[in-house]
Amino acid sequence: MQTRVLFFGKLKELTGAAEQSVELRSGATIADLFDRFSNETPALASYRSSVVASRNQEFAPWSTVLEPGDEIAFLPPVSGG
Amino acid sequence: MQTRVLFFGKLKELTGAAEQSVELRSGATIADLFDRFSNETPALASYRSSVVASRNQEFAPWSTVLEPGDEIAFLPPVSGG
Amino acid sequence: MSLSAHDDLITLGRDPIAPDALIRHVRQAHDGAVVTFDGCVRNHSHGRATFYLEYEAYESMALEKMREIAASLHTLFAIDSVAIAHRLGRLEIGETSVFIAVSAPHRKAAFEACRHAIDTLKKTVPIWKKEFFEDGAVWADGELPPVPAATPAVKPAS
Amino acid sequence: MSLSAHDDLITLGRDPIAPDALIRHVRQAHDGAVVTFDGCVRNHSHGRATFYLEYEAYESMALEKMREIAASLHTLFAIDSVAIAHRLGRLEIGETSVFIAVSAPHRKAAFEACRHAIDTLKKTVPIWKKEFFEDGAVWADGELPPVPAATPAVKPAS
Repeated sequence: MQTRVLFFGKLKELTGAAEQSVELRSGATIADLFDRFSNETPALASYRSSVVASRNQEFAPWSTVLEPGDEIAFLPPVSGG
Repeated sequence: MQTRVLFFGKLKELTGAAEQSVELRSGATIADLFDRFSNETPALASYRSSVVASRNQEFAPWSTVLEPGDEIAFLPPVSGG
Repeated sequence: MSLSAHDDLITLGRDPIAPDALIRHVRQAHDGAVVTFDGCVRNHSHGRATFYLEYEAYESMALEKMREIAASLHTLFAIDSVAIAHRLGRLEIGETSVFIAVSAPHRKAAFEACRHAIDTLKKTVPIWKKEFFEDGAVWADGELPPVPAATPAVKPAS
Repeated sequence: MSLSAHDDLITLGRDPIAPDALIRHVRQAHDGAVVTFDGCVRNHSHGRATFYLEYEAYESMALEKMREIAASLHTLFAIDSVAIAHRLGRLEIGETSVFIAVSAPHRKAAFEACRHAIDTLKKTVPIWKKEFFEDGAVWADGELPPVPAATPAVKPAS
Protein backbone atom coordinates (compact mmCIF):
# COMPACT_ATOMS: atom_id res chain seq x y z
CA MET A 1 0.00 0.00 0.00
CA GLN A 2 1.45 3.30 -1.17
CA THR A 3 1.32 6.31 1.17
CA ARG A 4 2.48 9.85 0.51
CA VAL A 5 4.16 11.45 3.53
CA LEU A 6 4.87 15.15 4.06
CA PHE A 7 7.11 16.83 6.64
CA PHE A 8 7.09 20.51 7.58
CA GLY A 9 9.21 23.00 9.51
CA LYS A 10 11.74 21.45 11.89
CA LEU A 11 10.65 17.93 10.88
CA LYS A 12 11.46 18.60 7.24
CA GLU A 13 14.95 19.70 8.26
CA LEU A 14 15.45 16.54 10.34
CA THR A 15 14.32 14.10 7.69
CA GLY A 16 15.99 16.03 4.91
CA ALA A 17 12.93 15.76 2.67
CA ALA A 18 9.63 17.57 2.41
CA GLU A 19 7.86 14.66 0.74
CA GLN A 20 8.37 10.90 0.53
CA SER A 21 6.41 7.95 -0.71
CA VAL A 22 6.46 4.73 1.32
CA GLU A 23 5.10 1.21 0.99
CA LEU A 24 3.20 0.02 4.06
CA ARG A 25 1.45 -3.21 5.09
CA SER A 26 -2.33 -3.10 5.16
CA GLY A 27 -3.65 -2.15 8.62
CA ALA A 28 -0.70 0.09 9.49
CA THR A 29 -1.51 3.19 11.52
CA ILE A 30 -0.16 6.75 11.48
CA ALA A 31 1.84 5.81 14.60
CA ASP A 32 3.44 2.90 12.71
CA LEU A 33 4.36 5.30 9.91
CA PHE A 34 6.02 7.75 12.30
CA ASP A 35 7.93 4.90 13.99
CA ARG A 36 9.27 3.84 10.64
CA PHE A 37 10.71 7.29 9.96
CA SER A 38 12.05 7.46 13.53
CA ASN A 39 14.02 4.29 12.83
CA GLU A 40 15.64 5.95 9.82
CA THR A 41 16.06 9.33 11.59
CA PRO A 42 16.38 8.68 15.35
CA ALA A 43 16.24 12.42 16.21
CA LEU A 44 12.59 12.38 15.08
CA ALA A 45 11.56 10.17 18.02
CA SER A 46 12.19 12.91 20.58
CA TYR A 47 9.68 15.13 18.75
CA ARG A 48 6.85 12.58 18.92
CA SER A 49 5.02 14.37 21.75
CA SER A 50 5.14 17.73 19.96
CA VAL A 51 3.95 16.54 16.57
CA VAL A 52 0.43 16.15 15.24
CA ALA A 53 -0.52 14.23 12.14
CA SER A 54 -3.01 14.91 9.40
CA ARG A 55 -4.63 12.45 7.04
CA ASN A 56 -5.85 13.88 3.74
CA GLN A 57 -5.54 17.38 5.20
CA GLU A 58 -7.57 16.76 8.34
CA PHE A 59 -5.97 16.44 11.78
CA ALA A 60 -6.00 12.73 12.67
CA PRO A 61 -5.17 10.71 15.81
CA TRP A 62 -2.11 8.45 15.85
CA SER A 63 -4.30 5.35 15.87
CA THR A 64 -5.81 6.17 12.46
CA VAL A 65 -5.53 3.15 10.13
CA LEU A 66 -4.09 4.12 6.75
CA GLU A 67 -5.90 3.50 3.50
CA PRO A 68 -4.41 3.25 0.01
CA GLY A 69 -3.61 6.60 -1.51
CA ASP A 70 -3.66 8.50 1.80
CA GLU A 71 -1.68 11.72 2.13
CA ILE A 72 -0.23 11.86 5.66
CA ALA A 73 1.57 14.92 7.02
CA PHE A 74 3.56 15.32 10.23
CA LEU A 75 3.19 18.84 11.62
CA PRO A 76 5.23 20.54 14.34
CA PRO A 77 3.50 23.17 16.54
CA VAL A 78 2.03 25.77 14.19
CA SER A 79 3.27 29.37 14.36
CA GLY A 80 1.43 31.32 11.69
CA GLY A 81 -0.01 34.76 12.23
CA MET B 1 -22.31 87.06 38.22
CA GLN B 2 -22.11 86.30 34.50
CA THR B 3 -22.32 82.67 33.31
CA ARG B 4 -22.07 81.32 29.79
CA VAL B 5 -24.50 78.48 29.11
CA LEU B 6 -24.40 76.01 26.21
CA PHE B 7 -27.10 73.61 25.01
CA PHE B 8 -26.58 70.68 22.66
CA GLY B 9 -28.65 68.24 20.64
CA LYS B 10 -32.31 68.00 21.63
CA LEU B 11 -31.82 70.62 24.37
CA LYS B 12 -30.59 73.17 21.86
CA GLU B 13 -33.73 72.60 19.80
CA LEU B 14 -35.96 73.05 22.87
CA THR B 15 -34.36 76.26 24.10
CA GLY B 16 -33.92 77.60 20.58
CA ALA B 17 -30.36 78.71 21.27
CA ALA B 18 -26.98 76.99 21.37
CA GLU B 19 -25.47 79.57 23.68
CA GLN B 20 -26.75 82.11 26.19
CA SER B 21 -25.27 84.37 28.80
CA VAL B 22 -27.10 84.80 32.10
CA GLU B 23 -26.73 86.84 35.26
CA LEU B 24 -26.90 84.75 38.46
CA ARG B 25 -26.76 85.51 42.17
CA SER B 26 -23.59 84.45 43.96
CA GLY B 27 -23.89 80.93 45.41
CA ALA B 28 -26.19 79.63 42.67
CA THR B 29 -25.69 76.00 41.62
CA ILE B 30 -25.89 74.23 38.29
CA ALA B 31 -29.30 72.93 39.42
CA ASP B 32 -30.48 76.51 39.98
CA LEU B 33 -29.31 77.41 36.50
CA PHE B 34 -31.22 74.53 34.91
CA ASP B 35 -34.36 75.45 36.88
CA ARG B 36 -34.15 78.97 35.55
CA PHE B 37 -34.14 77.74 31.95
CA SER B 38 -36.94 75.27 32.78
CA ASN B 39 -39.08 78.20 33.91
CA GLU B 40 -38.57 79.87 30.53
CA THR B 41 -38.92 76.61 28.58
CA PRO B 42 -41.17 74.24 30.57
CA ALA B 43 -40.47 71.30 28.21
CA LEU B 44 -36.89 71.27 29.50
CA ALA B 45 -37.99 70.11 32.96
CA SER B 46 -39.04 66.69 31.70
CA TYR B 47 -35.50 66.10 30.43
CA ARG B 48 -33.86 66.83 33.80
CA SER B 49 -33.19 63.13 34.59
CA SER B 50 -31.60 62.49 31.21
CA VAL B 51 -29.27 65.49 31.17
CA VAL B 52 -25.78 65.84 32.56
CA ALA B 53 -23.99 69.12 33.09
CA SER B 54 -20.42 70.17 32.57
CA ARG B 55 -18.53 73.05 34.17
CA ASN B 56 -15.57 74.38 32.21
CA GLN B 57 -15.64 71.22 30.06
CA GLU B 58 -15.60 68.71 32.91
CA PHE B 59 -18.68 66.72 33.90
CA ALA B 60 -20.03 68.24 37.10
CA PRO B 61 -22.74 67.31 39.63
CA TRP B 62 -25.92 69.40 39.88
CA SER B 63 -24.87 70.73 43.29
CA THR B 64 -21.78 72.44 41.89
CA VAL B 65 -21.67 76.09 42.98
CA LEU B 66 -21.01 78.42 40.08
CA GLU B 67 -18.09 80.82 39.95
CA PRO B 68 -17.76 84.00 37.89
CA GLY B 69 -16.84 83.31 34.28
CA ASP B 70 -17.89 79.64 34.35
CA GLU B 71 -18.87 77.93 31.11
CA ILE B 72 -21.74 75.55 31.86
CA ALA B 73 -23.13 73.09 29.31
CA PHE B 74 -26.23 70.92 29.46
CA LEU B 75 -25.67 67.65 27.60
CA PRO B 76 -28.25 65.07 26.54
CA PRO B 77 -27.18 61.39 26.37
CA VAL B 78 -24.16 61.23 24.06
CA SER B 79 -24.36 59.23 20.84
CA GLY B 80 -21.06 59.62 19.07
CA GLY B 81 -19.22 56.78 17.37
CA MET C 1 -5.28 67.77 15.55
CA SER C 2 -3.39 67.00 18.70
CA LEU C 3 -0.21 65.10 19.49
CA SER C 4 -0.03 63.83 23.06
CA ALA C 5 3.02 62.82 25.07
CA HIS C 6 2.68 59.33 23.62
CA ASP C 7 2.67 60.54 20.05
CA ASP C 8 -1.02 59.70 19.77
CA LEU C 9 -3.06 61.41 17.07
CA ILE C 10 -6.51 62.73 18.05
CA THR C 11 -8.71 64.58 15.56
CA LEU C 12 -12.25 65.93 15.35
CA GLY C 13 -13.38 67.67 12.18
CA ARG C 14 -15.68 67.88 9.20
CA ASP C 15 -13.36 66.49 6.52
CA PRO C 16 -13.56 62.81 5.55
CA ILE C 17 -11.42 60.58 7.77
CA ALA C 18 -8.30 59.08 6.12
CA PRO C 19 -7.72 55.70 7.81
CA ASP C 20 -4.40 55.11 6.03
CA ALA C 21 -2.81 58.19 7.59
CA LEU C 22 -3.99 57.15 11.06
CA ILE C 23 -2.63 53.63 10.60
CA ARG C 24 0.72 54.91 9.31
CA HIS C 25 0.89 57.13 12.37
CA VAL C 26 0.60 54.27 14.88
CA ARG C 27 2.40 51.45 13.02
CA GLN C 28 6.09 51.22 13.99
CA ALA C 29 8.86 48.64 13.47
CA HIS C 30 8.60 47.40 17.07
CA ASP C 31 4.87 46.62 16.74
CA GLY C 32 3.55 43.14 16.08
CA ALA C 33 -0.13 44.06 15.89
CA VAL C 34 -2.35 46.88 14.72
CA VAL C 35 -6.10 46.66 15.43
CA THR C 36 -8.48 49.15 13.87
CA PHE C 37 -12.15 49.98 14.37
CA ASP C 38 -14.05 51.69 11.57
CA GLY C 39 -17.49 52.96 12.54
CA CYS C 40 -19.51 53.40 9.35
CA VAL C 41 -22.88 54.94 8.57
CA ARG C 42 -25.35 52.08 8.15
CA ASN C 43 -28.16 52.28 5.62
CA HIS C 44 -30.75 51.39 8.27
CA SER C 45 -31.55 51.99 11.91
CA HIS C 46 -34.27 50.34 14.00
CA GLY C 47 -35.72 48.81 10.84
CA ARG C 48 -36.00 52.11 8.93
CA ALA C 49 -33.96 53.18 5.90
CA THR C 50 -31.50 55.90 6.89
CA PHE C 51 -30.95 58.77 4.44
CA TYR C 52 -27.97 60.36 6.13
CA LEU C 53 -26.64 61.38 9.55
CA GLU C 54 -25.55 64.60 11.14
CA TYR C 55 -23.06 64.71 14.00
CA GLU C 56 -22.56 67.68 16.28
CA ALA C 57 -20.20 68.02 19.24
CA TYR C 58 -19.22 70.21 22.15
CA GLU C 59 -15.98 70.41 20.21
CA SER C 60 -13.38 71.57 22.70
CA MET C 61 -14.66 69.24 25.43
CA ALA C 62 -15.04 66.32 23.00
CA LEU C 63 -11.44 66.67 21.84
CA GLU C 64 -10.25 66.78 25.45
CA LYS C 65 -12.29 63.65 26.33
CA MET C 66 -10.85 61.84 23.31
CA ARG C 67 -7.34 62.76 24.49
CA GLU C 68 -8.19 61.43 27.95
CA ILE C 69 -9.30 58.13 26.44
CA ALA C 70 -6.03 57.79 24.53
CA ALA C 71 -4.01 58.60 27.66
CA SER C 72 -5.97 56.05 29.71
CA LEU C 73 -5.25 53.31 27.16
CA HIS C 74 -1.53 53.67 27.87
CA THR C 75 -2.10 53.10 31.58
CA LEU C 76 -4.52 50.18 31.07
CA PHE C 77 -2.89 48.22 28.24
CA ALA C 78 0.62 47.39 27.00
CA ILE C 79 0.22 49.34 23.78
CA ASP C 80 2.46 51.47 21.61
CA SER C 81 0.28 54.26 20.20
CA VAL C 82 -3.26 55.31 19.42
CA ALA C 83 -5.05 57.32 16.74
CA ILE C 84 -8.68 58.38 17.18
CA ALA C 85 -10.60 60.44 14.64
CA HIS C 86 -14.27 61.46 14.79
CA ARG C 87 -16.08 63.29 12.03
CA LEU C 88 -18.76 65.98 12.41
CA GLY C 89 -21.41 67.39 10.09
CA ARG C 90 -23.41 65.53 7.46
CA LEU C 91 -22.32 61.95 6.71
CA GLU C 92 -23.64 59.79 3.91
CA ILE C 93 -24.29 56.02 4.00
CA GLY C 94 -21.01 54.08 4.04
CA GLU C 95 -18.88 56.97 5.26
CA THR C 96 -16.69 56.60 8.34
CA SER C 97 -17.88 58.53 11.40
CA VAL C 98 -15.17 57.29 13.77
CA PHE C 99 -11.88 55.48 13.22
CA ILE C 100 -9.57 54.11 15.90
CA ALA C 101 -6.17 52.48 15.35
CA VAL C 102 -4.07 50.96 18.13
CA SER C 103 -0.59 49.47 17.75
CA ALA C 104 1.08 47.16 20.25
CA PRO C 105 3.88 44.62 20.47
CA HIS C 106 1.25 41.87 20.95
CA ARG C 107 -2.31 41.43 19.71
CA LYS C 108 -4.15 41.01 23.01
CA ALA C 109 -3.37 44.55 24.16
CA ALA C 110 -4.18 46.01 20.73
CA PHE C 111 -7.60 44.33 20.63
CA GLU C 112 -8.53 45.19 24.20
CA ALA C 113 -7.39 48.80 23.95
CA CYS C 114 -9.21 49.41 20.65
CA ARG C 115 -12.42 47.95 22.04
CA HIS C 116 -12.07 49.92 25.26
CA ALA C 117 -11.50 53.12 23.28
CA ILE C 118 -14.70 52.91 21.23
CA ASP C 119 -16.80 51.69 24.19
CA THR C 120 -15.58 54.61 26.30
CA LEU C 121 -15.95 57.13 23.48
CA LYS C 122 -19.60 56.17 23.08
CA LYS C 123 -20.22 56.70 26.80
CA THR C 124 -18.24 59.82 27.62
CA VAL C 125 -17.47 62.01 24.60
CA PRO C 126 -19.98 64.85 24.04
CA ILE C 127 -20.95 64.10 20.45
CA TRP C 128 -24.53 63.70 19.20
CA LYS C 129 -25.93 61.93 16.17
CA LYS C 130 -29.13 62.92 14.38
CA GLU C 131 -30.60 60.30 12.07
CA PHE C 132 -32.49 61.46 8.99
CA PHE C 133 -35.19 59.18 7.59
CA GLU C 134 -37.66 59.59 4.76
CA ASP C 135 -40.31 60.85 7.18
CA GLY C 136 -38.27 62.95 9.56
CA ALA C 137 -35.27 63.04 11.84
CA VAL C 138 -34.52 61.90 15.38
CA TRP C 139 -31.64 62.33 17.80
CA ALA C 140 -30.18 58.85 18.30
CA ASP C 141 -30.63 57.17 21.67
CA GLY C 142 -27.46 57.68 23.61
CA GLU C 143 -25.75 57.08 26.90
CA LEU C 144 -25.65 59.43 29.87
CA PRO C 145 -21.99 60.01 30.80
CA PRO C 146 -21.03 59.22 34.39
CA VAL C 147 -20.63 62.36 36.49
CA PRO C 148 -18.23 62.54 39.45
CA ALA C 149 -19.91 62.62 42.86
CA ALA C 150 -20.45 66.01 44.48
CA THR C 151 -17.61 67.20 46.69
CA PRO C 152 -18.42 69.41 49.70
CA ALA C 153 -19.32 72.79 48.21
CA VAL C 154 -16.67 75.47 48.64
CA LYS C 155 -18.17 78.95 48.79
CA PRO C 156 -16.49 81.10 46.14
CA ALA C 157 -14.49 84.03 47.50
CA SER C 158 -16.45 86.64 45.58
CA MET D 1 -8.10 33.00 -3.62
CA SER D 2 -11.38 31.55 -2.53
CA LEU D 3 -14.91 32.90 -2.27
CA SER D 4 -17.08 31.02 0.21
CA ALA D 5 -20.87 30.88 0.42
CA HIS D 6 -20.75 34.01 2.58
CA ASP D 7 -18.73 35.98 0.07
CA ASP D 8 -15.71 35.77 2.34
CA LEU D 9 -12.27 36.26 0.81
CA ILE D 10 -9.51 33.86 1.91
CA THR D 11 -6.01 34.07 0.44
CA LEU D 12 -2.59 32.52 1.03
CA GLY D 13 0.32 33.57 -1.14
CA ARG D 14 3.73 35.12 -1.52
CA ASP D 15 2.71 38.58 -2.77
CA PRO D 16 2.42 41.48 -0.31
CA ILE D 17 -0.98 41.69 1.34
CA ALA D 18 -3.20 44.61 0.24
CA PRO D 19 -5.35 45.54 3.28
CA ASP D 20 -7.43 48.07 1.34
CA ALA D 21 -8.73 45.44 -1.05
CA LEU D 22 -9.67 43.15 1.85
CA ILE D 23 -11.47 45.97 3.65
CA ARG D 24 -13.34 47.01 0.50
CA HIS D 25 -14.41 43.40 0.10
CA VAL D 26 -16.09 43.16 3.52
CA ARG D 27 -17.40 46.71 3.94
CA GLN D 28 -21.04 47.05 2.80
CA ALA D 29 -23.76 49.68 3.20
CA HIS D 30 -25.58 47.65 5.85
CA ASP D 31 -22.49 47.43 8.09
CA GLY D 32 -21.92 49.70 11.04
CA ALA D 33 -18.52 48.37 12.04
CA VAL D 34 -15.37 46.98 10.45
CA VAL D 35 -12.63 45.64 12.72
CA THR D 36 -9.25 44.71 11.29
CA PHE D 37 -6.20 42.92 12.65
CA ASP D 38 -2.82 43.53 11.02
CA GLY D 39 -0.07 41.15 12.14
CA CYS D 40 3.25 42.80 11.34
CA VAL D 41 6.85 41.60 11.45
CA ARG D 42 8.42 43.04 14.62
CA ASN D 43 12.06 44.11 14.68
CA HIS D 44 12.75 42.00 17.76
CA SER D 45 11.80 38.67 19.31
CA HIS D 46 12.69 37.40 22.79
CA GLY D 47 15.04 40.34 23.24
CA ARG D 48 17.00 39.74 20.04
CA ALA D 49 17.02 41.89 16.90
CA THR D 50 15.15 40.12 14.11
CA PHE D 51 16.58 40.37 10.57
CA TYR D 52 13.66 38.88 8.68
CA LEU D 53 11.15 36.02 8.81
CA GLU D 54 10.26 33.14 6.55
CA TYR D 55 6.82 31.55 6.56
CA GLU D 56 6.03 28.16 5.08
CA ALA D 57 2.73 26.31 5.01
CA TYR D 58 1.04 23.05 4.18
CA GLU D 59 -0.69 25.21 1.63
CA SER D 60 -3.77 23.29 0.59
CA MET D 61 -4.60 22.32 4.19
CA ALA D 62 -3.84 25.82 5.50
CA LEU D 63 -6.22 27.38 2.99
CA GLU D 64 -8.91 24.89 3.95
CA LYS D 65 -8.41 25.59 7.68
CA MET D 66 -8.62 29.33 7.02
CA ARG D 67 -11.90 28.77 5.16
CA GLU D 68 -13.19 26.74 8.10
CA ILE D 69 -12.34 29.60 10.47
CA ALA D 70 -14.26 32.07 8.32
CA ALA D 71 -17.26 29.72 8.12
CA SER D 72 -17.23 29.22 11.90
CA LEU D 73 -17.31 32.98 12.50
CA HIS D 74 -20.68 33.15 10.77
CA THR D 75 -22.13 30.55 13.13
CA LEU D 76 -20.58 32.08 16.26
CA PHE D 77 -21.08 35.83 15.70
CA ALA D 78 -23.64 38.15 14.08
CA ILE D 79 -21.25 39.30 11.37
CA ASP D 80 -21.57 40.22 7.72
CA SER D 81 -18.37 39.06 6.04
CA VAL D 82 -14.75 38.13 6.57
CA ALA D 83 -11.45 38.48 4.72
CA ILE D 84 -8.37 36.58 5.85
CA ALA D 85 -5.00 36.79 4.09
CA HIS D 86 -1.74 35.14 5.14
CA ARG D 87 1.56 35.66 3.40
CA LEU D 88 4.30 33.07 2.83
CA GLY D 89 8.01 33.30 2.00
CA ARG D 90 10.48 35.90 3.19
CA LEU D 91 9.03 38.92 5.04
CA GLU D 92 10.95 42.01 6.09
CA ILE D 93 10.50 44.05 9.27
CA GLY D 94 7.24 46.01 9.21
CA GLU D 95 5.59 43.90 6.53
CA THR D 96 2.17 42.34 7.11
CA SER D 97 2.19 38.57 7.60
CA VAL D 98 -1.53 38.21 8.28
CA PHE D 99 -4.50 40.52 7.84
CA ILE D 100 -8.07 39.91 8.95
CA ALA D 101 -11.07 42.17 8.31
CA VAL D 102 -14.55 41.52 9.70
CA SER D 103 -17.66 43.58 8.99
CA ALA D 104 -20.84 43.50 11.04
CA PRO D 105 -23.94 45.57 11.72
CA HIS D 106 -22.64 46.22 15.28
CA ARG D 107 -19.18 46.53 16.76
CA LYS D 108 -19.30 43.82 19.43
CA ALA D 109 -19.63 41.01 16.89
CA ALA D 110 -16.94 42.50 14.65
CA PHE D 111 -14.43 42.74 17.52
CA GLU D 112 -15.15 39.29 18.90
CA ALA D 113 -15.09 37.59 15.51
CA CYS D 114 -11.82 39.25 14.45
CA ARG D 115 -10.17 38.28 17.73
CA HIS D 116 -11.49 34.74 17.49
CA ALA D 117 -10.23 34.44 13.91
CA ILE D 118 -6.61 35.33 14.69
CA ASP D 119 -6.57 33.29 17.93
CA THR D 120 -7.88 30.25 16.07
CA LEU D 121 -5.58 30.76 13.09
CA LYS D 122 -2.57 30.71 15.39
CA LYS D 123 -3.71 27.43 16.93
CA THR D 124 -4.98 25.44 14.00
CA VAL D 125 -3.63 26.59 10.63
CA PRO D 126 -0.55 24.65 9.43
CA ILE D 127 1.81 27.58 8.86
CA TRP D 128 5.31 27.84 10.34
CA LYS D 129 7.49 30.86 11.00
CA LYS D 130 11.29 30.79 11.00
CA GLU D 131 12.99 33.76 12.65
CA PHE D 132 16.35 34.91 11.29
CA PHE D 133 18.73 36.67 13.70
CA GLU D 134 22.29 37.93 13.29
CA ASP D 135 23.64 34.67 14.69
CA GLY D 136 21.31 32.10 13.21
CA ALA D 137 17.71 31.08 12.72
CA VAL D 138 15.08 29.28 14.79
CA TRP D 139 11.62 27.94 14.17
CA ALA D 140 9.28 30.02 16.32
CA ASP D 141 7.61 28.38 19.31
CA GLY D 142 4.15 27.41 18.26
CA GLU D 143 0.96 25.72 19.36
CA LEU D 144 0.04 22.10 18.83
CA PRO D 145 -3.33 21.97 17.06
CA PRO D 146 -6.08 19.98 18.78
CA VAL D 147 -6.67 16.61 17.14
CA PRO D 148 -10.07 14.88 17.16
CA ALA D 149 -10.30 11.82 19.41
CA ALA D 150 -9.79 8.44 17.80
CA THR D 151 -12.95 6.77 16.49
CA PRO D 152 -13.21 2.96 16.50
CA ALA D 153 -10.91 1.81 13.70
CA VAL D 154 -12.65 0.55 10.60
CA LYS D 155 -10.60 -2.08 8.82
CA PRO D 156 -10.17 -1.01 5.21
CA ALA D 157 -11.75 -3.33 2.69
CA SER D 158 -8.52 -3.96 0.79
